[in-house]
Amino acid sequence: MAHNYRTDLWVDWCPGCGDFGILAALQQSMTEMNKKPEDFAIFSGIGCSAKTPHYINAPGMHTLHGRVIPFASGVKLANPNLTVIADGGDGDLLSIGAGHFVAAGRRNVDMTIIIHNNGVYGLTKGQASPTLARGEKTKGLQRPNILDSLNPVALALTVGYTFVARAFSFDVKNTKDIIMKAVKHRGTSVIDLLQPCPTYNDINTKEWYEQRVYYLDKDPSWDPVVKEATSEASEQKYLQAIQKSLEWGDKIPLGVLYQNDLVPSFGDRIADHITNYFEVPPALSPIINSEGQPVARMEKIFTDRLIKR
Amino acid sequence: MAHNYRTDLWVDWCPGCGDFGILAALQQSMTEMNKKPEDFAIFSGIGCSAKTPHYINAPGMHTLHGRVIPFASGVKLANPNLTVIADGGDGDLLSIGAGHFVAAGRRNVDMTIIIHNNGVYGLTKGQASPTLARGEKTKGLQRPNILDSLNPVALALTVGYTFVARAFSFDVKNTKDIIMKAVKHRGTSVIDLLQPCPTYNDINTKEWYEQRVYYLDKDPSWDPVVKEATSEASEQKYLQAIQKSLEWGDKIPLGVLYQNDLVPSFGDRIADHITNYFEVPPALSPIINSEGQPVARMEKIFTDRLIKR
Amino acid sequence: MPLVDIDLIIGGPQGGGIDSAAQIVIRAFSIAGYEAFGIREYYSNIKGRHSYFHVRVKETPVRSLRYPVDLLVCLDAESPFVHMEDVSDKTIVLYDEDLMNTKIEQVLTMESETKKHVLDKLKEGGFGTTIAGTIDFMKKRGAIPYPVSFRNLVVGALGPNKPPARYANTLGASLAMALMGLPAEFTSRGIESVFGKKKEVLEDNEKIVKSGYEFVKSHNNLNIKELPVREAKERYILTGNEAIGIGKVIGGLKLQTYYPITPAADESFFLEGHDYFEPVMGEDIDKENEVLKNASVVVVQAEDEIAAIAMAISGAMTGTRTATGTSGPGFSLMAEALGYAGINEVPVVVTLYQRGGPSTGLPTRNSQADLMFAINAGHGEFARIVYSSGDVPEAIDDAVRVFNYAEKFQVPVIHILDKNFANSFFLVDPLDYSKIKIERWKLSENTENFERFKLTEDGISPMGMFGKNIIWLTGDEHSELGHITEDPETRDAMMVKRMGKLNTILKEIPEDEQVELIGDKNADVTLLSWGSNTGVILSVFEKLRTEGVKANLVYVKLMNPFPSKLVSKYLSTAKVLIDLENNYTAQLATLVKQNCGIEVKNFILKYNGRHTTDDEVYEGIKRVLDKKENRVVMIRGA
Amino acid sequence: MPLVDIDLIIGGPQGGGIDSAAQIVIRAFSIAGYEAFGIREYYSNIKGRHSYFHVRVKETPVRSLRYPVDLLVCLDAESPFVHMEDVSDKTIVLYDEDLMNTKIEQVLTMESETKKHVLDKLKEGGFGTTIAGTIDFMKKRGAIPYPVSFRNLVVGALGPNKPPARYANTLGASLAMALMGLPAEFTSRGIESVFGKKKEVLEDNEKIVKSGYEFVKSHNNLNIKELPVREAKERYILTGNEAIGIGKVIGGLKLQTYYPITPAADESFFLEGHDYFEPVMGEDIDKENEVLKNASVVVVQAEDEIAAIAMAISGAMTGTRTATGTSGPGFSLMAEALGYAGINEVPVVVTLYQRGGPSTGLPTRNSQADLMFAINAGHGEFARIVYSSGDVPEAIDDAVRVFNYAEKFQVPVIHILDKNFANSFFLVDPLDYSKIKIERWKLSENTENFERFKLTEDGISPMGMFGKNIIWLTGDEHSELGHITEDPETRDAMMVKRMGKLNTILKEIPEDEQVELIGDKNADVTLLSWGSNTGVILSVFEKLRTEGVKANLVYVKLMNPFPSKLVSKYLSTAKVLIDLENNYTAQLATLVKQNCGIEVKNFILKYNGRHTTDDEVYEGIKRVLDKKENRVVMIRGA
Ligand SMILES: Cc1ncc(C[n+]2csc(CCOP(=O)(O)OP(=O)(O)O)c2C)c(N)n1
Ligand SMILES: Cc1ncc(C[n+]2csc(CCOP(=O)(O)OP(=O)(O)O)c2C)c(N)n1
Ligand code: SF4
Ligand code: SF4
Ligand SMILES: [Mg+2]
Ligand SMILES: [Mg+2]
Repeated sequence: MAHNYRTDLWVDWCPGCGDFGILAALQQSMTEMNKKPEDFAIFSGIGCSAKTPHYINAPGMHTLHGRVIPFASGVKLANPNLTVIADGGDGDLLSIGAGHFVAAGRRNVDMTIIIHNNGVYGLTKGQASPTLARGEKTKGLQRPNILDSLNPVALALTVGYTFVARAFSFDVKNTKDIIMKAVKHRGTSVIDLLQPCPTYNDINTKEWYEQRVYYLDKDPSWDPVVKEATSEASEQKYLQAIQKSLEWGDKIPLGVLYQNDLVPSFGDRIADHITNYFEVPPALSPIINSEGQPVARMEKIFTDRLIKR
Repeated sequence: MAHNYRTDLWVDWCPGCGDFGILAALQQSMTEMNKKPEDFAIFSGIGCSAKTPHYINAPGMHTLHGRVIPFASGVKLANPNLTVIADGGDGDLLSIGAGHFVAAGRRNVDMTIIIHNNGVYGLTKGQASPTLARGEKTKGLQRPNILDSLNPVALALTVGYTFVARAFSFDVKNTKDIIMKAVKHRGTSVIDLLQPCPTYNDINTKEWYEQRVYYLDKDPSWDPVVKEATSEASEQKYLQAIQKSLEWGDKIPLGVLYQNDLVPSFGDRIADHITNYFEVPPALSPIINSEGQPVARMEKIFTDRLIKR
Repeated sequence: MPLVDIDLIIGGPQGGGIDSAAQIVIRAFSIAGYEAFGIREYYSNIKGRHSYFHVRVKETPVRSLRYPVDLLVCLDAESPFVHMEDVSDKTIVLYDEDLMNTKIEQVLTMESETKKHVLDKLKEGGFGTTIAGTIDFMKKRGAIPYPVSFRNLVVGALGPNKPPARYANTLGASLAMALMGLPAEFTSRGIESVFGKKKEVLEDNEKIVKSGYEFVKSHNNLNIKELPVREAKERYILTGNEAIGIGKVIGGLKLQTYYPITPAADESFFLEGHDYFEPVMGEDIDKENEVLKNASVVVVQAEDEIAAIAMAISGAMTGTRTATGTSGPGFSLMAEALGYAGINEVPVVVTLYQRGGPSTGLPTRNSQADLMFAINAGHGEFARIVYSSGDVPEAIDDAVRVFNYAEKFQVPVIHILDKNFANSFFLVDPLDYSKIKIERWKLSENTENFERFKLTEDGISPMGMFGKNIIWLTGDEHSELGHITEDPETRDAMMVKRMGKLNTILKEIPEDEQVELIGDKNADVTLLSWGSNTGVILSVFEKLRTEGVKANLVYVKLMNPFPSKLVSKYLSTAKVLIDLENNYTAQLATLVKQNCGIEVKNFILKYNGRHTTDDEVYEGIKRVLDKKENRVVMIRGA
Repeated sequence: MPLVDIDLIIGGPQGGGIDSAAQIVIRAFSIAGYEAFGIREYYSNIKGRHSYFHVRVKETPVRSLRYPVDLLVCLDAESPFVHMEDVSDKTIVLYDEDLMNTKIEQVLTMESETKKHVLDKLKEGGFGTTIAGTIDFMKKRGAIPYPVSFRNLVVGALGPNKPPARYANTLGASLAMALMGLPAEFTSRGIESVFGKKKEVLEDNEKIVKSGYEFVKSHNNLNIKELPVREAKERYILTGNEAIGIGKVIGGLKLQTYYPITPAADESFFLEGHDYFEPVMGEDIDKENEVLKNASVVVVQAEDEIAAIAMAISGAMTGTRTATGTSGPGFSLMAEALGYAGINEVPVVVTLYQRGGPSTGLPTRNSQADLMFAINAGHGEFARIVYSSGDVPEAIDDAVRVFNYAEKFQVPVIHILDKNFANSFFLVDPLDYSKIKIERWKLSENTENFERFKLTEDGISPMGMFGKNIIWLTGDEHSELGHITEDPETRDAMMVKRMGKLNTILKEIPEDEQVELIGDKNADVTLLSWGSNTGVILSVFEKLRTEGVKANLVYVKLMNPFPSKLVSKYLSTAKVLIDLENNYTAQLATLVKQNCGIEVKNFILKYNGRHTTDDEVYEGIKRVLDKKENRVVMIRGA
């Protein structure tokens, strides 16, 4: 039987939590990817969503609040052979971690970021997260939210993510498909994953979303993929996606909003200079010879610091 | 004679630095605003640009790298009567401080942010800043920049800034005018201030910009101002501005790209709940009575914690 | 011996209303004229994992807890397993008989490590691995099982349409109170005090109370005596979080910034719920400006802790009393800005609630392991005050004090607290305002070239403010005006000025605000401690005294600058000196050694994250005194 | 007495090529067979403010500097003012005669505080307040003015079309070298060694050298003797930054992350310039995989320091040797992640270059004030190593060692250095690789349920890696598998496991890698110190010995866990014990008191940000010994 990527821990999310669907979709996609568990590295920040790696039977790193992106990037940089997926809460990625979220767009490390978008800070008991609209008063709040909401899709597009999609956690099958596409993309892919939090967010509920979501690819004319490595081509798709990202009301689009496979990933950029970066990545470079001595030699590397007689 | 807002310190920027123009424009705008020096609070982060407050004869705070926005916000929150201007480097605001830059869009505190956009980290000797395009190799770099550039205008628009403009530091007069408009705007205004760094950025030089910049308001049909408090109205102007923000090549637009005066500032939002916030802001609230005792009284405030007999 | 001294634990699933149950108990007893104290223990989880409330009720003031408990109320299947060692002779164990046959494997919420430990103990004693087995286990220890069908009782009271689980907490509380002998009337009033006067809620709960009391009456094989009703006073029920919030407001807080984190954020949430109020002012101010009556506290949720402290720091430079509150991870992020406040001599208060570390650690559990970090946080050297509080009544005063210190000495103050304190429930009397003083900086003339950093004898310069003076601040070394300078002589002078304030602080803060020597001057054993353990230690002292052992406590509040002379004086006469803290490395003892050169040789430590109790402190002291153990690790608590 | 022992200062505007001038001097002397050492001092500014290089040349190894200097080369108008006290009898003061009448007020680059101090001194002595006045001031101290018209010389050499300012540095260096008596040939070779063989540059500079030497020849009123040429070896000229970079690469660094900050970032820039190389490997590996020859170092500029350390930590969990480098402000931001590395037992190296604090402080100046912070950074308690290096040859070895420690003990290591070290230029011999060992974790089988945090006797678990094992990491307290647990017994066991490693570390690291006792066993005076002051102290010891005073140095390298026993042993026999550090609070002495219970009573401290020199250390020791002063503050340096 295929590896089902489940651990035997009790999943301690509230009944009805949207995170269950994300977990299932992730596990299914990993199974379908047909890799060894050791080929994966699953990351998370801190929050309800951040417990995800513990529930997945593959190498996992539950990191610090807001820091999931740099932690995930570090492993990928050191070992580009691994398939890296980073799960973050919306507070985690878009509030305390927003700086890294922005920086990731500039790097385009080949990995997938999943935003568990529930509109609240789950694990600290329901404060507004950056995706909650101003004026809304969810259960945990003393009064209506005073901050404007961020549009994660528009933000991701604007800071340079090369693959931007949206999914809905209660549609496990389609979510799984979107995850597979995102992981396949070479570069940083991000999924705005709508994840109802029945405990604290009584506005953006499962039902609320179910009445609104639709899949973009139902419309055959929808084409989010950049076909040419020109700024015109990417800008046109960017503007199309930005426009789509504003659709948030009676209708909420799901699916791939933007995809540009023509931007070199960070690894590719490193390999431009360090040409064998992929063959001998940092994690696989020998540093010690058979005598226990270092393999690197000052005389070969730092010649410009030598004062010749 | 009007206050000229100059201190008697030697301005220690390199000859030809674009920061001189920004300083002059700031000083002139402050003079024209006709306020008392004490009505201002000028902030900066860390970098070459961050020395600005010391050169302005008005209350100033040279803060920490990346943190100019929260420091500036804190003073405005405590004393909304002050006119707050925050100067930051592009590294400061868009790399280490990008998280705060994003958050500021959600708050809309009534203040003005000036991005000293020079494409480099000046004070640490010329590394690429987030606005330098990928593939470009400025003087200070060992090899071409490996990171994609951020578009500060598009970013500001996308995270909710209610006033977004661009100016060019060598055009002091127009820059001054734009600063005045930005300061007048009630809410967070941001100016992407193109600031050549002759020492480290030999690509985006004064001459390079001079050949490209033009003012949007030369075209009488250009109208960046949102007229109605509807999402359609603001979205239309947002999309227009985003599209304009992509113009970066032979032509670089200057002036106001987006302005929405209809979004309540953070202070206004606080005053929705604390109705006399502007009349008795934190800094002006009495906390002590004539006997040296506190004025706040537990029995009046925390009644819900009282167990009645 | 007091007539009444009851310890009880109410355990149930997180999100199952354990909190309210405990509040009902405490409020009901308060209304009946008793004293009570409680602590909440819970997982870092929103729903489902085991949480419990440990409460003690006495006629005399109480601020500690003990094991074994007198009453164990099990509202879920996990409670009997994890608390089975918390009972002994005569402990009444109230549990749901419908769950009797639940096997330990079926208790999904339980962590596998805990399961293993419980299983080992059950098997070792030859007990079954179901709840029935745990009941046997407890019976063997002398406990008295008290089975109830929660379902039957709720259905009996409210009919079949109300979900029994929702009423488990009030039912549990009612049964508990009935078993303790509190007249039903007080239980009802306790419930009303907690839930307010919403009609439907009250009616339902009234029925629950009734059915609980009736059940106990009809199953009274325990010979329960009704407790006497005592004279009651108006009391506030406050947690540590709330006490700090109240103290801050009274002390003049006007801007609180925070980023959510357990266990600090409850203070800010509490403030958000009480941010708009009418202060009482001297007549003259009242007349002068009517509008001032409505001054309020602005509470801001920032994007992260760095922003929170940055806002608080700059806000303070407008002359506003500002503060931020956080716990370990957030405090770690504040290290850089703290140094900025230090070099700029900014009067800002950082309230630091310690929780189990390192890193995310045990986010909802207790610890006192951030002391050395608080004192040393931030690169470079600058003056700061680190001040500790241990219980609620003290904390209200201290929250005012730390603002006074911050402003008088113009230094950042870290008010260091811990999770046990934050999540303790205390009953406190109304305040005596005549004892509370607000002290601020000396005001100064606004001169042409205002020297915010004027070099003065005591290191304290005129306070300059945004909106009032032309001042400059910079994180760089600076001149008296506040401009950057790298001039070596100025640098040296500024270092001396800033660091010299540490002496000024030690000189000016009254001794009894620095360290307290509590108990017999001429003691057989001296405890050295800080923070939330005081109550427990003093409670144990009472017991020791009955045994003829005289004890005293050197209770340190000012942690930095360290009151070396005073502490040395107090410690120098100690016969047997024991350091008691909730950490691994005995950080206060480290400070004592570092500052006083006195080496503490005996330690009673606890770092499993659970609250310290009388029994283990007593046992610890005995092991040091009698068995000459020098490092006792306390391990109680589920 | 050595024949040659020359101290010189070359001062000029930042951006004016002071660096190259100093490099020319050092390289030229090295080629001529001499030893040299230098330190760079500069403002936090890009262009215009005063910077200078202090260099010493000897025949024997040199690693310290002294005042007064023998030669002061003033390339700008500020130099004569700020260095006028750095001279004495026979100091040659080379300056631009065209600036003679420049008034101090006209020197815009000078900070007003410094101006004031200089003015006071000039006026006090009755001197004019122009450069001419400073020359008089220096003459009074016995200095020999050596006026030159830079403009005339450059124009004379290169014609009127080349900007004189651009050649001030090579001209200054040439004149200096001529005045020191170094044959012109070596100056030329020094210039070639610095600027490379670009034809135009070489030709111009050759003319400059010539005109410099000719000028000195024609103005030789100083009776200059030509220095003998000595036998030269191949040497590397390395700064501290570079030595660390080289040590890391040799030690197997494969991923370095950083965010730019002075004075740390020069290391990363250096690595970026040397990131692609061919290692030399054992024959077998060579054959196995030809491509491995081109292994390289990936250097990543992160968006901030938090990202930098996060990447380094996670990267280390792939089995890669990773490191990040930073200074105070960046290190403050890393406090939280450090705790994460601690609880997850991650072998990551953080290179911490101390600079003047607190806060932004003196960003380009020296300090040793982050020691207590490095040891205590991060909330909660966890095992870490803090290791110090003081000079370049040592640093290369130590950079390898710290990786070994990190991996063997699975702890984060903070390699603590300072700005003086970072910006010193040393001449070092080629390495002896047979003395360099790389030690890693014990490899372990990949089992089904891989217990990354297995409880073991010595606290060290099998190292699990991404890409190889199924492991989990979390900042929460965790089970042996790495899953979150709040089980109290597991918590206690994990605390013991992690903290217990501190003992393992003290046991396994060889004593001489922990602390060195240098000098006479039976000394009259014992110095306690660390970091970049070693060279100065040992140099002063030579002088003291000539005076019959025997001294020794307890040089501490392992700062955490603190080698208490060893240090106690070394200190216990001290007759007069003096702590010497570059901070205000004597942090190493604090550590000694805290850990050894030994109170140091005498201090020689410096915190003005400038490098420590022989003369002031000598004077400090004398003041302690002879005048019984117990706190001497060193204040030298412009
Ligand atoms: C530095 C830091 N600050 C604050 C916290 C407290 N904290 C834990 S979870 C959380 C918010 C979680 O919200 P989100 O990221 O949206 O995740 P969710 O729980 O909604 O999945 C916070 C603020 C922390 N662990 N670390
Ligand atoms: C936390 C922290 N990290 C790094 C630095 C070092 N630093 C000083 S200035 C600077 C960059 C400045 O670049 P930018 O913000 O673009 O300003 P500019 O100098 O170009 O005006 C950095 C990284 C610092 N001071 N603090
Ligand atoms: S609080 Fe919300 S996000 Fe967290 S587990 Fe419960 S339902 Fe899910
Ligand atoms: S380095 Fe660049 S930004 Fe900085 S002062 Fe010089 S020219 Fe201006
Ligand atoms: Mg969330
Ligand atoms: Mg810049």
